[in-house]
Amino acid sequence: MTSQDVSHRAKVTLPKTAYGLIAILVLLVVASVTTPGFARVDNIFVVIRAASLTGIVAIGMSYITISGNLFALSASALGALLAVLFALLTAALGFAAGLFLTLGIAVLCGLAQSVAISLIGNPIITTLAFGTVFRGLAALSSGNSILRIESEAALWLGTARPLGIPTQSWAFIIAAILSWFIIRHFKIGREIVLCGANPKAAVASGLRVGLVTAIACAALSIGVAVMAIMTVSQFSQAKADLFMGYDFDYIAAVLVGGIALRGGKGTPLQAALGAVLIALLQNFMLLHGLSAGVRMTIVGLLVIASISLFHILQGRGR
Amino acid sequence: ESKGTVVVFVPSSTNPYIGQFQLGAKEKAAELGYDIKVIENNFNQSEQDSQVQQQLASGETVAGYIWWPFENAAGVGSLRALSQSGAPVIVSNQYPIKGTEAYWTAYAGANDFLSGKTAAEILLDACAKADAKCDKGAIIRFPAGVSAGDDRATGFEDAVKGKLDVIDVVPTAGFLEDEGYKVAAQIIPAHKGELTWLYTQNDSLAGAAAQAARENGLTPGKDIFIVGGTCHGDSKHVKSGEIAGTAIQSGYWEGWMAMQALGKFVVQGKVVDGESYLEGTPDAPPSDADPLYKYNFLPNPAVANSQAAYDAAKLWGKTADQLCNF
Amino acid sequence: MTSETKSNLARLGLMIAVYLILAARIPSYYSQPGIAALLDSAVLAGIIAVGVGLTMIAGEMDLSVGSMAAFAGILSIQLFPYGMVPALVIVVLFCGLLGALQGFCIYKLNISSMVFTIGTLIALRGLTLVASNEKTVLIPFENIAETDFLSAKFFVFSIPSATLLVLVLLVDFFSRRTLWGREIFAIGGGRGEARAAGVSIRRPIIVAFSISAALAGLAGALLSFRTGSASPLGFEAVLLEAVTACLIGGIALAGGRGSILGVLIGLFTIRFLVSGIAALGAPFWMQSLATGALLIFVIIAEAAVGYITRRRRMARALTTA
Amino acid sequence: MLRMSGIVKSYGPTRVLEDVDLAVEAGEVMALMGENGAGKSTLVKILAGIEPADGGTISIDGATVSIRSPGHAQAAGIGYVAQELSIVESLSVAENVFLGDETLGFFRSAASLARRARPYLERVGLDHIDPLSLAEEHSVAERQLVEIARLLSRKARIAILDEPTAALSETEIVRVKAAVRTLAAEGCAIIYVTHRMPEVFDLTQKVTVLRNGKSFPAVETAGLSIGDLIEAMLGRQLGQMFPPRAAHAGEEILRLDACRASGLKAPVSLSLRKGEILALAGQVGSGAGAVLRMLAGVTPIQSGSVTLEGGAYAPSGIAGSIARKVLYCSDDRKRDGIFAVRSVPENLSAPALSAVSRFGLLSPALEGEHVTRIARQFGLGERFLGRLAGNLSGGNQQKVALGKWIGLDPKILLVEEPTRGVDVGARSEIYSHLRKLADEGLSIIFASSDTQEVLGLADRIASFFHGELVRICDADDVTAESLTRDVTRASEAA
Ligand SMILES: Nc1ncnc2c1ncn2[C@@H]1O[C@H](COP(=O)(O)OP(=O)(O)OP(=O)(O)O)[C@@H](O)[C@H]1O
Ligand SMILES: Nc1ncnc2c1ncn2[C@@H]1O[C@H](COP(=O)(O)OP(=O)(O)OP(=O)(O)O)[C@@H](O)[C@H]1O
Ligand SMILES: [Mg+2]
Ligand SMILES: [Mg+2]
Repeated sequence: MTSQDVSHRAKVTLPKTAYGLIAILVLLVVASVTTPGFARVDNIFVVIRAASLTGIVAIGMSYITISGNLFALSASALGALLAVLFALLTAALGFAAGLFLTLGIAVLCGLAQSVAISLIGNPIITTLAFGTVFRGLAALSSGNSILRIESEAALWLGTARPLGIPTQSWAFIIAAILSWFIIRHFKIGREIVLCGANPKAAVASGLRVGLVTAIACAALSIGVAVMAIMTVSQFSQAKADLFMGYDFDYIAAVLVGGIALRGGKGTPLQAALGAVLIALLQNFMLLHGLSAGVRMTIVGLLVIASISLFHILQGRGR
Repeated sequence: ESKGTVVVFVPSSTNPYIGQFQLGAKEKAAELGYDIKVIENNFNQSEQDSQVQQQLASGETVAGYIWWPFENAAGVGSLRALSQSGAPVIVSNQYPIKGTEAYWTAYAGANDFLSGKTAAEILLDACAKADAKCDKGAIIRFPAGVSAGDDRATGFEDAVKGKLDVIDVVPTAGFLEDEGYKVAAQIIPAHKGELTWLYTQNDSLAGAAAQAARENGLTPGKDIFIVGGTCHGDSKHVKSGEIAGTAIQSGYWEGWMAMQALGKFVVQGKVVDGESYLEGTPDAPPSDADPLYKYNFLPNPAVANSQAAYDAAKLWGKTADQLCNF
Repeated sequence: MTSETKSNLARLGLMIAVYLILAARIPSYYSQPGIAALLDSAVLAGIIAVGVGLTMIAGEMDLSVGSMAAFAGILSIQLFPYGMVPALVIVVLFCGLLGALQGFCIYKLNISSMVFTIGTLIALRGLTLVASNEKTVLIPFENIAETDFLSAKFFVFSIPSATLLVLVLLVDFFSRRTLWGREIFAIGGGRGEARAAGVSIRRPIIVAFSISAALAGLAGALLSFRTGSASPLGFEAVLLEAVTACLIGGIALAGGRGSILGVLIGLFTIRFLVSGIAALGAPFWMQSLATGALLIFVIIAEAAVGYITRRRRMARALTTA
Repeated sequence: MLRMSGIVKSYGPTRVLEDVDLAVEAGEVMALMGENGAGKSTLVKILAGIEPADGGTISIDGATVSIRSPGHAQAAGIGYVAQELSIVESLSVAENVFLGDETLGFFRSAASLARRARPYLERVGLDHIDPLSLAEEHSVAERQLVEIARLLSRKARIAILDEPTAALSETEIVRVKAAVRTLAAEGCAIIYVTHRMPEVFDLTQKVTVLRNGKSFPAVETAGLSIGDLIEAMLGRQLGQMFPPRAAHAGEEILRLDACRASGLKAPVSLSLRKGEILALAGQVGSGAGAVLRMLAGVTPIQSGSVTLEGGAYAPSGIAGSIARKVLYCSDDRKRDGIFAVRSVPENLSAPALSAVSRFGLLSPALEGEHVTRIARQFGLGERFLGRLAGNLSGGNQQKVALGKWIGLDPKILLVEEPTRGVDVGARSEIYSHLRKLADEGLSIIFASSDTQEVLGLADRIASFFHGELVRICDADDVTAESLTRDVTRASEAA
């Protein structure tokens, strides 16, 4: 599916995360000079909060990408299903049970997809099909009504601000650091990277490719579950049409973060940075009162520009 | 004995409001003795257009159509095709576009201009009651390109002209809490000390905005007045007074009255020109014997923002709780 | 019989089975106007699927078609005062040009088109919103009758559905019997191999993307004229339907394999299914579940058949070795 | 006729070609030789328009031409057979013959292409093939011959063949040679890249040697000896290519009793002792590789039994064989031997992740130790450790592909084509490393179609033909002739 020739030219040595940071810095400077109220510390927290939930899913998505499985198109639908199930389970069994069962179901959904991906060999088609099924199941199990929960613990999870920082941002920061650490320092992380770099060589080296796909799918599912649970908790309710049309947001974050779609390269931190970068730009445009159309155009151009830039910097153009 | 089939075109029951609409239409149809068939398109106008084609091609004789276009203006072509079949067409939910009067029998449903106006009244009322000075504020809108959002904004702006200062009209990404929160959480801190009110077009967005306001140290109902104007889902923000108030916009009754309008037309055989705001009586639903007007509007009775007011609110024999929490 | 013919026959069988199962419960599936309506319902996704299918054969994928169609829709309605045919021609040419530009960037950057077109998908949608002033644009109602001829039926065909069928035949011929078409297959089947053999990479990529964009533009313009209006938010769901049609129709995601006629088969398979379930009055999630299940069924069947043929080939290689 | 002069080319900071000259006359076959990574393929790719040159001129018949794309090259009359297969599997054989040929007109039908392709297919001995069948239905060797047919169809004035025979067996090589001779006889100028010495002396009139990106003036083949040639390529004399054999071998470690697997037509029985190097000699498709794949758990053992150190051995999949310390290195390192986009250390520790981690966490200290040990054992210099594996030369890539297994303390190493596409210098290093490992007690089985390699490296030789084991002998009892006879029994029978 990729159009690159397999060529190995000299790489620019600066880590790609550095470009993300530089881009964020440049945008910050430009924005703070031109936008009153932008450079305030609390606005930075606002931006991180805005990036949090998308970012958490993007971090999960980066596992899929790095493991060589391109991307999944089922994240938003799975989010709706998990939100509905979390609400149902919490209403019936209480918050703790709801939380753990939802995470468990998320992992199961991830595993089911990974088995299908391993059998069929194509993550995009597989998740496309699973996405329609998940959305259907979400509608079915919600009975087309708004599901409300009443749980102090859930409300805390959704609205508390330990040390003045929203739980969502905490979750985002922890997820980013944790998943970076896993990819970098865990054995399974190395396996994910290697399987993405060359699945056939991974098999020949006795690496557990099936397990890697399963972990990657589970990581995405857990990210999606966190997003779903936090959203439901924040507003104490769930609906089957949650997160409609969000899939490209997650993928855009991964791409803006500069993770190569071919797999085997990049870290989840880049996806997190990508999400922050997009949120930063959105915030900047929102504060400038740009219309929705203009905002969307600019985000699209940002995606194009950043992927092109990463690409050219690596000397892969023609 | 069935009096025939009524075909209802709606976006998708994945949206609970539309689920309620279907329920209302179904119950009224059963009462009137019609069969009902609901065709859903999952928020996709071209799909709905081809469903209309398919339906017309089936050659089925139907008692009438209820038409809820996903994209109001984009659905005009299909509306016209339905009208050419000869069966009565009741348009619902999406206020018909000027110039299309020939394509439909009657409109029976909510009035988004009215909804905006009611919201404005609730807001002005709340400001007056609290003796607070409301001037600058913002409208947090439905996604760009959604006509209901345009209509509500127009209704609201007309009603507050000269009284409030609208500084910002910001489209969200959607209709739901999380999408509203994302916008409100960025707008409110950026305009801190400046915003005195927010109109969010529905209560889902309003609840999210109230949360964002609180997180920014503003007390909704004191430092900032927030109104959504259509009760929807979570009533806790209304009952607690965080939202300045709400109005009952019932999907159930909208579907019900669309079906009633069709029944009226079949029985009465005529449409009276002009508009009719159906009376928002607490107990009895409007009679089937009332005349059918070209425009029949669902009442939007306002509900004050207290537990007591909420518990007392009723429309046509159903409580606010039944109508808003689905 | 080649394996490709066999697989196309199997797909045809699947399509007929879906048709018959639903026809048993929906009388209009047998009637002339019913079939005409089914054909009509396939126009949008069909025209777009032909273009997307071509990019998939080239080993790429144009994700921007939905936004492109919406953009074309707005543009064509805005150009309506100049006459429908000129508007259509201008829009299709303009979209084709945009597509060629997109193809050129993808070639020049040597970048994955799925990455690149996610960017253009977002940017074009934004541009569409800007161009439409974030409002649905309409043909004046006094002129709406001028577009009636697009809905008129000749036997079971309308002008749009006839256009779809003609386009399928044309593009199928183009892809099978011309140098440029074969180049698209070649670079999809093996990019590096084709290049080493002297096949230009630039031309087929630009051709595939400009056809895909031009067809998306055509679909958007035709449909908008037929309904007399265009919404800046329209055509969002068409990409998934088009890609699903291609996949069910046997176009390999890896590129190089499949046929445009197969796309037509895949397209009608889902149209029969989705229209049928909607016509039965079932809620939306049933359509969703059924489409997902069909897609999973087809890909699993494909994987199984692929496995068996590989085994056979290996066995044959052993006996002839 | 063709003259390339002062050709310069860099990939990023690495200079691959500096000031290279090359000239070929019509009707002449010119061998282009050099170690792996000398820049041969890069040079011919520039000529074929695949890669742009950074400097230098190319002239044909005295006129300077500019070649910026494969299309330009074709227009200039240059035909090219790439080192890697350039056959599109999903297209028909006929289309592959005419792939990239724009002279046939805009409209084309499958039938007419097939008709036109047939004569060319016949010339390379593929008359039994249906031109309408898909390329993927044919063997690698047949596909390689289709490429030669393409070259013939181009009516090229200058033909480039980059290691065309690397994947072919003797009979097919004969056909390629015949085709090359015909082309030359027709007045075509031919550049022939190869690592196979016999072909050079058999086929070519001149040899141009590349070393470290620099070219040496062409010399007449007739006046050359193998020793001279090797010296020119390496810039030094190659002392002893093969290390001395083992003095003695230990007890039996592995035994196959009447084993069958996919790729084998008759049951195979053989045994292996500790510290022994066993060669499975055979041409492509002989079944030599099939035995290795069976032992590696890639293909299941269909019947018979395998005994490893006295216990039963029936690996289920590759992980099963790795668990028993029976390790397999395939013949296609790009495909499944290395992780091209990851660094050399990451490649070397890939199969040993468990050994270099504690409680699921990678230990940098353990990993570093592991990597340096292998690098030392396999002669991989410090400077390679910072690089991506894909940026190494073929020989070093092969060292990485082989070396990554050493860290696992293997009992048996299975190597398929240990030095395919590896230059003489690296080759001799790899041989001595393998021998050293064997002397330390490792048992090695390798499959190879290179007679010299089999004779030089192995203690014992099992020859294979058409999926059957022909015989097993001590290496001392085998000569080049007897081995060639064993592995090509068909030509005798026919
Ligand atoms: N696309 C590329 N990017 C970076 N370096 C490259 C690329 N292609 C080749 N190289 C490097 O250029 C050098 C010359 O490679 P080339 O393929 O020309 O060698 P060769 O003489 O053909 O070797 P072999 O005998 O293995 O085919 C090698 O060091 C190789 O690693
Ligand atoms: N990975 C594999 N799994 C199953 N069968 C295979 C595999 N690779 C090759 N085969 C089959 O085994 C047969 C012999 O394979 P191949 O042509 O590679 O010869 P070989 O035994 O490897 O000989 P050599 O490597 O010595 O040339 C072929 O018919 C092929 O279909
Ligand atoms: Mg080479
Ligand atoms: Mg082999």
